[in-house]
Amino acid sequence: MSKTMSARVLIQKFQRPLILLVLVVVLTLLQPDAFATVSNFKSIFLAISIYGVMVSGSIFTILLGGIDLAVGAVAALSGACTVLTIIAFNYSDIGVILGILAGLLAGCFVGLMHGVIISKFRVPAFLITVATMNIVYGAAELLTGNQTINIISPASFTFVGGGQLFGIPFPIYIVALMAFLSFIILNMTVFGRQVYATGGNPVAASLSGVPVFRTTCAAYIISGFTAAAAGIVLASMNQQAISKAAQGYENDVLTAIVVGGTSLMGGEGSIQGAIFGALLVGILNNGLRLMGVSSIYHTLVKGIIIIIAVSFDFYSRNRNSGLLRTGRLRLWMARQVAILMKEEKHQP
Amino acid sequence: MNVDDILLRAVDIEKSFSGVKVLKKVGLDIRRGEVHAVMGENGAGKSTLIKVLTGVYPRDEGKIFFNGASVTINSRQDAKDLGIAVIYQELSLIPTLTVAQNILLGQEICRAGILDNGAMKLAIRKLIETYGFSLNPDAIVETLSIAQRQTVEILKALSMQSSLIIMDEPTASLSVKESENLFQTIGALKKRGVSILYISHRLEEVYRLADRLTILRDGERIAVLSQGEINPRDVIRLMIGKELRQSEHAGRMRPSRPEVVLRVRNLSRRGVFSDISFDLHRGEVLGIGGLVGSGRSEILHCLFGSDRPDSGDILFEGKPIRGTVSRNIRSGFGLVPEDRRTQGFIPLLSMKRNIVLTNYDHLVGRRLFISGKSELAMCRDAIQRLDIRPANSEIHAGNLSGGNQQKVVVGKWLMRDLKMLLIDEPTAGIDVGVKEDIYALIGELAEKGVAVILVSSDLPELLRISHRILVMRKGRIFREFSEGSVSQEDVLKAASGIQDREIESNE
Amino acid sequence: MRKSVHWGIITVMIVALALAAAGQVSAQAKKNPYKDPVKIAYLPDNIGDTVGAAWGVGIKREFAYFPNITYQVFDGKLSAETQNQIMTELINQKYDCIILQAHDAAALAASAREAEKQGIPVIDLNLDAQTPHTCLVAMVDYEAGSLVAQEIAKGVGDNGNVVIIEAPPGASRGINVEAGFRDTLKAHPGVKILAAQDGEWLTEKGNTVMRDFLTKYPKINAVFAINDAMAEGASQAAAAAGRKMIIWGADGEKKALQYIEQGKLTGTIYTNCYDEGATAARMALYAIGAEINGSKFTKTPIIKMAPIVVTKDTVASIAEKDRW
Amino acid sequence: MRQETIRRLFSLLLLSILIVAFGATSKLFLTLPNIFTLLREASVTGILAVGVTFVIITAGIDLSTGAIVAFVAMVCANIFYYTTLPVWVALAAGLLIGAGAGYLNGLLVTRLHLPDFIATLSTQGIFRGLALIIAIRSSTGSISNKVITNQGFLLLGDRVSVVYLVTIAFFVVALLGQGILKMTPLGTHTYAIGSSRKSADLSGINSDRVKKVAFTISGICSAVGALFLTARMQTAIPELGTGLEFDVIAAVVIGGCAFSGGRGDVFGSVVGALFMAILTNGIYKYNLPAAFHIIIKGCVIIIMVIFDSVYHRRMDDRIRKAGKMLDQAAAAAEAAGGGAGGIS
Repeated sequence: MSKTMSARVLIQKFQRPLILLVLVVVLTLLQPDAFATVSNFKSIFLAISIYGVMVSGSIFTILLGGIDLAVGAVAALSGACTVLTIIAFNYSDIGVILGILAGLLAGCFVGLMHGVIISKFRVPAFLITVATMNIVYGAAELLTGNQTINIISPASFTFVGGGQLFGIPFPIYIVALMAFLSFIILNMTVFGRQVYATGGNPVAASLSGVPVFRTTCAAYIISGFTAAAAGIVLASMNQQAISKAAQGYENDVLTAIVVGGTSLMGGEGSIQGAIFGALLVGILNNGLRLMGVSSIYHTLVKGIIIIIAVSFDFYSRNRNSGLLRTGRLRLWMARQVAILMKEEKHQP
Repeated sequence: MNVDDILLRAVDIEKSFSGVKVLKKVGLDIRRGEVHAVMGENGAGKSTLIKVLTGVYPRDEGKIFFNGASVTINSRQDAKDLGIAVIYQELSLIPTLTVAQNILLGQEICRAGILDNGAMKLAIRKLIETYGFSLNPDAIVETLSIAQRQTVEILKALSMQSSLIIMDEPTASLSVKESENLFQTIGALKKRGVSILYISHRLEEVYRLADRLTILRDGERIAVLSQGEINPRDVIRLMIGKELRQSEHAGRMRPSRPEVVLRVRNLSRRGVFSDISFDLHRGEVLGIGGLVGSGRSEILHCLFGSDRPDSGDILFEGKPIRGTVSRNIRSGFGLVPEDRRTQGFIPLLSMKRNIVLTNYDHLVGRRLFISGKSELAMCRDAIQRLDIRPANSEIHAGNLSGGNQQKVVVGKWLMRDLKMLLIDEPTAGIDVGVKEDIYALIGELAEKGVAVILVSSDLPELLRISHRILVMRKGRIFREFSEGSVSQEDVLKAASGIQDREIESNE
Repeated sequence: MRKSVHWGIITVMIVALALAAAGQVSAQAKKNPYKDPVKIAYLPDNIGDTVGAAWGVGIKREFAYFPNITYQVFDGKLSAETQNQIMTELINQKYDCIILQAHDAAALAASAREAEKQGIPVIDLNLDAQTPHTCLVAMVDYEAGSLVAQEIAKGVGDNGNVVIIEAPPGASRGINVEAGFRDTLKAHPGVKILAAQDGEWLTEKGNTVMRDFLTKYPKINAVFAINDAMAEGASQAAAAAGRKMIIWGADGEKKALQYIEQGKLTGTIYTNCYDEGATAARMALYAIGAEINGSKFTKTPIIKMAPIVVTKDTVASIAEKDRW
Repeated sequence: MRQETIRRLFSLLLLSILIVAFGATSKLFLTLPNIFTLLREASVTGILAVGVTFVIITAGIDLSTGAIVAFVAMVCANIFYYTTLPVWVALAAGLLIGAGAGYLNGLLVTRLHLPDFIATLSTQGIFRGLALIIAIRSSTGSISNKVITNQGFLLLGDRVSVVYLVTIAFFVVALLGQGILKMTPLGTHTYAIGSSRKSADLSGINSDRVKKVAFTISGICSAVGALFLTARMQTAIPELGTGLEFDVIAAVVIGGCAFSGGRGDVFGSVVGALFMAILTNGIYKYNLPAAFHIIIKGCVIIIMVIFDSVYHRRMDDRIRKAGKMLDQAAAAAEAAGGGAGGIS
């Protein structure tokens, strides 16, 4: 029995890669020449890189049971800050460094504001971040004067979003780095543990000595930071700063995170899942384009495939976690009871 | 009472889950108008039996007769239609609705699809008056005390013309006084011919209330005792199959070591408690008794730093503390809060992460990363020391049984260098075996020099493990018992405001 | 009972406000736009858009000569509903003229008609509202597509594969430009359109779409992106893949011109957006002064901005001050 | 007074402050036409908010409302463009499709056990995709939106003397919604499953059914909103209502519904929708750069939300304290009167 259980556990554990694999196989069969190529995968990763970077930070706020809808706005603001600073420093390399710092700082500042307001006044994060989204976009508009600011040089800046290293576009390194850092922080540091704990039960966490205020602030700052990083990559990739850049990216970010199995109630989810979500959407978009499906069908097909993938994912994961209430719950309870009884029998 | 007047008879009920038999030919007879208790350790099959009777689980074998007729109960609705109501341990009320809405939930009175508020109000008034409860039908449930909510539950059952009410651990979160009210209600129900199936871990309640008692062990019916035969010692023996050392009826207060760990002076928090002063010594278990709402738990929260007092001083080892929770934890405080599920642990996290949560300062120190190995080692240590079952460190804390959840909550404090443990209702809703474990643990800690403050509504428990008892009333320390023998009656009297001798808190 | 109290309160509030406000309606007087105080609003589809911003600059420059003009910019937020709301607002505020870039021709028709009926001239930019109104100042769209088609056909020698990076489905200008392109290519049967996908007007999406085209089709001779931003993205993608091809955009924004100078883009259809904005502004002043009533028109007068086909050879002819 | 009542009055007070502030600083704000314009702007969001209120009270979320608006609008446009069917057919078809779309959301949530967020996010894509697919096309196959000329239908966008029909519809829908919520068993059940799903199940409530009904109501409200919006714009475009769902949710949340469910009501959402409309409308009255429109809007929302939260926390505290004291007093009185019977 334990052997079959572990096999099932194994399948469960690799549920999401399995879904991706199925999708990849299907698309490979449909597009044998185009889909399963190295360059295509580079394209897919590049396509998800901007919101992939955002996802790496945004997931902290979702795990806390909050939400950050201002990521797109922060990206626009930080892009503008960076580009304007570089121009102010006459396109010098020092300007690039200072510009990037300025952009990141702007993102962190917005994040700090979010964290302080949300945890000090215990107000719904949804409303606050929608409001700051307005404010930050407004700030970006003021900063750019609503003009498109082009920045074709210096090369050190355009490399960030447009360059290649060892044949791989640079943004892919950035998204990989961010996701990796996020993974490390979430899984291997005390702060990561505290994020999960606070999201799972803020009262219990605070009574266990978790500094809830600090954790919340840090999570929103991280979200602001990655949004700013994404904004800088975007500005560099497009070689311009626009006041309305990254509009609607918050939707992509949320979709990726939620499709990746992270609960909006907080406390449950993982960065691997979120990257899975981003990849799922990325591969779908790519596949639809490769098959030449007209763009008017994209949203429809994507909607349907997300329903299928997620319900499959939820179904097989929740089979054993009691989230399904009907017949499956009884099965699950039966199994739990059996395990409990066995454990007790084994006691001396 | 007519012996043949059987309301519900279950014969040879069998139930197995994936091949494991949980109920083995269990029988149960409930007479009309009797209080029938069912006892058994966790896993003995009590809840499964109830779930079979109420249609949550289908039974594999056996028959159920209700009012003499053979019935099939395949869904909760079937049970409801027969007049079987269940009052669950975790109350099944809707917190944001009013008392009236809750009572009539699912059976609203309508006229042409529109709620007939007048008729509903009338019905509820009548119901409340019939049983003599004091409840405002328009009150929102979340503003009520737990005892009042339970009353609402009972009313809900009665509104459905139930002839059998199943009560699962009804007194788990009630104070003594509130339990007393409940018992009176039960008495009233009994007089009106309603049968009650009563499940509890508290022996003295069963001893007092039950007309008959069925004891289950390992899915089998071990014995059915009638009132005269119920005797705590026998019951425990039958339940666990071995003799258990009986706690003394009265507690003997013990002198404590001279070394003062915690000095509390004139601590006040507006509207909650005022002018609290006491000393706590090394290795002492200080019990705090009193009614729920008398400010006991709030004192613990102020000491722990999660609430702020309005005035007063707290000196820990001679130095004033006014710190945050995390600072207090670092200086050796621990808190086992009253409400496990909402304050004690994080249901979605694994047992391991729950246990380690408070101890990262020890585990990680100045390093950047957590070592998974040391986490696991700590968790294994806790599992072993506390005998947590199942011994699987990855299981979600929310999926453990109540007793084991409590062990996890206590366990996370044991893993560190504890100097003071604040423990609030440690054994609410926990079965006898785990209770004993927790008592032993508290004793062990005190032995080692940890100062313990214990808040409890369970008088025998309070008397048994406390070295000294403070009784709170209306937010003040009403009495202190620091020497000699103290009986439950003494504490109860103090909690109710009756005093034969006023004792100032010493100094 | 309490519920009715709440509803009562709100009703009373509304009625009170209504009464307080009654009788404040005043009649409109004739105005000299060059002397009297006039209020003119500019309502682009999206305030952050490069083209819209350039028009804004053109309009502002023009109005800067007249201190009597109050010039106010509103943001359509890429939404026809928002534009309609703001149009109602502008009509209520009795603006003297509205310069509008309609999100959708049909969706803004009702609002434009209403404004004209109230005597407020509506000058449309680029996209006509489907109702007769004072004036439309537009870049060429169908013709632009047509011009690009001819250039591409010439560039590939009437024989080759083309891909299109489209505007979002439903966007009128995108549809018109693409229609012009496709229609003209029909005369060049050797040039095959391989695929068309939505690039959402954005550089980064243009890049993504182009990468997928490059993956799918080993032989692409030319790319047509409906705007310059997407063309720039396509150029980046082609460069990253190390493939050479003809890439055309449309609009002629500053960066596209730089790209053409650097050889990253083949060409674009340049329109002087500063000039277009200024033209609209002048038309606005004219309409106010002449008391033109567009609601009486049966057809909207159209001013088309002259398209300039820009390639590496001709790009120098666009003066720095005209680059937007 | 009950706490809820106080809260209600408080939010009306905040609304009044906003009105007074705008009215005092702008001559244009408190004019009759502007007030009715303002109500008109609040109406479509408000109608949608009534439906979403139901969903949010069940602890759900509906992100598909904007897309349902587009789909329903597009269906009506198709009917008017391709057929000469009477107006009521188009209206009925629109409402039916709205209801069906909502029901589909409900099915996905209850049958496939998808979280509301994902289910409605996916259907958002599906409905918007359908709107795109059925969009009216020119002979070359490209989308070309047509102006609707059916005068009967366009009446919906018109007004009776000064009051816009959509405003009347808004108040009717709101009254109906509030009625369903407060005066029918369904309303009580909606609160029940949102507040505590498990308890509701234990009370024999078919939560799946309630959930489906809530989504269906939301779908119908979206359809009603779509009809009025289409009549006002006199056309349907496939991108109609993009992002509308966020405005609607914001209105509902500002109105006092909690995402955790079981709280709030339609009245609050009406106030929320009015608040948002007044804010947007009021800011337009000042000759500020467009950037300040959104900056001020954001700031006012933040201030209002913080103010609301701080105030209510204080109120809650006071009420809890008062309640606790009462409890104690009662317990003490009982104990003193009844004497202390020992347990054993």
